Amino acid sequence: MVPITTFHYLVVAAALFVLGVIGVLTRRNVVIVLMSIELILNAVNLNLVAFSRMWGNLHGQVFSIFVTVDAAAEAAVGLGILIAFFRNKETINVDEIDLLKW
Amino acid sequence: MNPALNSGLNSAVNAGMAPVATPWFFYVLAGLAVVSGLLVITRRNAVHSALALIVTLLAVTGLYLMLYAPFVAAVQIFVYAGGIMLLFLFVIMLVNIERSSKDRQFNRMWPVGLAAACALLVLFVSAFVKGKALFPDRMISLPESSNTQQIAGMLYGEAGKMGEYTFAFEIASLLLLVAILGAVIMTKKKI
Amino acid sequence: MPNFIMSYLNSKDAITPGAAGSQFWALVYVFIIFAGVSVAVMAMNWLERKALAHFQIRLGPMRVGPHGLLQPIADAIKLMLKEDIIPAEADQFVFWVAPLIGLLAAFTVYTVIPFGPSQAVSDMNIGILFMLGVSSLGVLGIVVAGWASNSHYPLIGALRSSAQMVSYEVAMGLAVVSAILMTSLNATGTGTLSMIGIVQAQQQQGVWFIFKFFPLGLIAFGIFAIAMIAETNRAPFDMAEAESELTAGYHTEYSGLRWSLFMLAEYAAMIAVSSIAVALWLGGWMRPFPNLLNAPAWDFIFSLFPALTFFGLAAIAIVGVVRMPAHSFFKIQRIGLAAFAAVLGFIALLLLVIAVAGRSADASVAASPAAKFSEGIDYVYWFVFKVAVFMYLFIWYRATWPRYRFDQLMKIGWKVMLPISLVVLIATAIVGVLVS
Amino acid sequence: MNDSTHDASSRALSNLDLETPEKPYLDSNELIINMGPQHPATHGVLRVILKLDGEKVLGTECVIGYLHRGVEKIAENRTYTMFNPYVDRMDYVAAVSNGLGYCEAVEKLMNVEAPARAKYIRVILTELNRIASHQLWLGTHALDIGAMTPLFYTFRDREEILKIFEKYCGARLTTHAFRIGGCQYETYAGFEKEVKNFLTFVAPKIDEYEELLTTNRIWIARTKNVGVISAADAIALGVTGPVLRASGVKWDLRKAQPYAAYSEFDFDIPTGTNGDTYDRYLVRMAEMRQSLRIIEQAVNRIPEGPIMAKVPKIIKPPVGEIYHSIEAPKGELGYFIVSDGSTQPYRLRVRPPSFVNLQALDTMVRGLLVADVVAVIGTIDIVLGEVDR
Repeated sequence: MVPITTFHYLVVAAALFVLGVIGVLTRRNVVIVLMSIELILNAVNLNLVAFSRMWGNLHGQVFSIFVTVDAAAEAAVGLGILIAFFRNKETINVDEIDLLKW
Repeated sequence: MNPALNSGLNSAVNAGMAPVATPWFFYVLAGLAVVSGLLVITRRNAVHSALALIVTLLAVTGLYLMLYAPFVAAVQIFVYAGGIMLLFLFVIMLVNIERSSKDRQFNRMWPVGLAAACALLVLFVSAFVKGKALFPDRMISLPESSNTQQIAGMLYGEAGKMGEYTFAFEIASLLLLVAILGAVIMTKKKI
Repeated sequence: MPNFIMSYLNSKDAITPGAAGSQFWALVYVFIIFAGVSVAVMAMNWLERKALAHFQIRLGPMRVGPHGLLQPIADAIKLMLKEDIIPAEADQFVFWVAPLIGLLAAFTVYTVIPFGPSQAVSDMNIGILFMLGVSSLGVLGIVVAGWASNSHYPLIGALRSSAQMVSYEVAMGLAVVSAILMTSLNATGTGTLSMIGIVQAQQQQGVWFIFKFFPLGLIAFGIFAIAMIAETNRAPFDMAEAESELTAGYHTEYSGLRWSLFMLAEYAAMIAVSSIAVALWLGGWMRPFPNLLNAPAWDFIFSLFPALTFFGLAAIAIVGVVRMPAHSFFKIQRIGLAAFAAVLGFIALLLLVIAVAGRSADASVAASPAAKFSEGIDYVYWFVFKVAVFMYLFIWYRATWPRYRFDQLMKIGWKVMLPISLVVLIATAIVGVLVS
Repeated sequence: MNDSTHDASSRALSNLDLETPEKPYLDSNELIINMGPQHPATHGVLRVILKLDGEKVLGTECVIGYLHRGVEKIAENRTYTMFNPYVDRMDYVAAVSNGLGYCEAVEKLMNVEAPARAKYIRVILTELNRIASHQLWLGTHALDIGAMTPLFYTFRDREEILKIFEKYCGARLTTHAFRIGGCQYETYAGFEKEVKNFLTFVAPKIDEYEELLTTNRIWIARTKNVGVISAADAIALGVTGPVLRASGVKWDLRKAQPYAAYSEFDFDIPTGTNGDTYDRYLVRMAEMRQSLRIIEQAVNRIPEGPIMAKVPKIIKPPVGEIYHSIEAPKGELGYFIVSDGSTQPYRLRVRPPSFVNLQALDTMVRGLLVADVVAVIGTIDIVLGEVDR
């Protein structure tokens, strides 16, 4: 069996990244769009950790922690906006969210 | 690296950890991650998507453990699976998904989006094919048992010195604070 | 004997199978723990019903087996045979998977619980983070169950419990951090997140962390002890399944086996969080005064405790046999209880023999398998004993206190527990710096 | 969530007054949930439709009638004597009080007065029944708030009262203890002694309940300032009994319009100040102690003599109407009887305290949380048999 190298991890990360991008670009449901963004961030994290392993230092892992922080902040604000929007327009479809001001 | 920490246990760790990280684990976890990632973006029901995303996150956590990054794995479980996903589920319950799951699921420009994503995929593939030689096939064994201490050293500083990322870390805490305030202001009915 | 069995047994250092890379023994430990926890949950079920009944001047289960000893088994069989109802409007798949999430989360935690220095499946470098993280996954099961039932009461229960768990996790985490800070008060100045390492740090510093920096350790422990009740949805914080308000909360629509899985998960989670408290503050597997009374004689005396406990239980069972009414109706029950007493007595004798064989003053015995085994039994005994005290407290709380209201619960979590735990954390850090 | 299942209740909701001080910001956050008729905390088959914003109660609508048996209509088809046992089935936890009210109303209509000894026996049994009723209330109310244990303590002690009832008249719950004109049965041998024993037995037990609850932080947090009703509101809604007295109104029919032998006894009327759930709890606890005082005096002074007045075999009250009310454990229990001179009442109307007090539920719970609704239903102390009749 082929030993697992950094390349394998990069392929998995690329697949997750593309799936996330597809989700962001095609889905209407905001919640799922936000989840797709989490998918993208996870792919990035996986890359960072794999590179950290490859170079034998921990900068990649530290960076992935920062990305996680960012993901948490993004999820909190994104879902907050979503709830505020849902209250006003009763919809969670992105293509109906087309007014800058309510 | 702290020599005191390597006493006794460490040799056993390095000797014994290797057989656990077999290729089979990798393929199972990677397959799980990709399949459930696919489910995330295709399910009608947002709760199903969220559950699939949790599976993806846990699979990626397994990959982290295989990469000898236990602290990142713990953060992943703690923050992502326990915190952020709970938030998602909470919000899904608050908003009425009954209607939106009966709606059209993909927007009108989905062919364009799909094409763009495919272009991205092609880009990735070509980069990987062309640049495979650039990635050294090495996997440097990181000391797992002191992983947390080293990360802490980089984030908080060690032995009186500021760490490399201390300032960035403080900024990150500010970001979180702003995010908390933003979320509260956004969702509160009356402030 | 195959090598993969013996290599771990013959290893010189006391390490966990996970750390030794011995999959076989890791699997054995997993099975032992799984069986042990399942039995413990059954015993806890019986004990809770009995103790609660005696608090409330009732007798509790008395019919199935002597003093209702077989009641949990009867209940389990009944629940398994019951019709499995999934409401028509429920989300079938999610409804099906929800109890499993809770159960998996509750049982995964046990991989890092340190029953002894080598009596754990694995000594994870991030043990305590792993435990807190995985046990926080359990709430997903509750939330998803409440949503999938497609009914109002379960939904409210799910929302309540998710908000409650998220709030109390913060205070709980901060209390845990202050205990972890205490582990770093050694020569090297580095702490540890490993569960075994935390207990060993208490051993090295010669004090349980509950008494460290009095009263800081005590306050942190108190916060954890309160937060863990909220985390496991037990009275007086049983908002999520408040019977009189939400009929049964998140598991209103569940029945039969699925419902029993929820119960199993709840009790397993109770044991798990109690284990965290024991490992972090109460010295884990250590017997009382391991540093003060460290003469071999004391070692021997303390190693008799497991046997004495079982003798005590057997004596109680014998009292039960004697006091049973002399009617022919009770004949079978009496025989059963006598047999139970005999089994307990036999276990006690076995433990006594092991203790005597393993702890003799003879130096040649010290490295023998008997000594190792005897030590292991001691470690597990003291750990389980401490956890059992917590289990009893859980029952006691339930019998004594009314239920908090949801907003009061949140107020306590955010406005009382969080500031106190922050202050304790900072104070612990300051005192720790001053001391070292 | 799927709201289509609640279309059935929309009719009931149409008269639900939703003009709340704070207009809800988001309609989709409003939840309409159905509490009961099968719910552990509604004390029977009460159905409360709650309109919630999150967990906050915006309005309630009580739906009653699940236990309706047409007691008042039955009365029109039974003779006065035959109807007597039926009243026990209204407030079945305080059956003796129901019987007392009915018998006294008919006696008043007939211008008959029960003999002194009968009156004393009536007082003793009624007050015992008041304690039993309050004990049952305390146990279930505490259970609603989450304290399991008091329920069993109160049931243990209530058992002693039921034993006395059983010995006296053969029944424990629906006693049918009194007859029109007095009492059917003479007290059994040792009655006084047993009642006195009970008094010494139960006084420390009441302290025991208080020990568990009165100073309990959680109990106070759950009951203080919950379900507040002002004296004016209470009077306007016709609320009576401990609920009214907890709001600070000193109104007790035993003092205000003494019936039976109550004018001869010395006792206080405990009142509250805030009109919240905690005050109602304290008032009822104090009432139990006052009942003990009354029973003690009655047992010590119980006169000798006949227990039945001269009442014709066939009761035919003169044409006329009468309203007579007594202080039942839950409040004013009134009987309005119209007689056309025949052996059956022309019309009989019961004023049940639970039914009237239940009206105050909506006033009490607006703006509180779901958990408080449970506490308030408990504190009003309703018995659905009486609400629905």
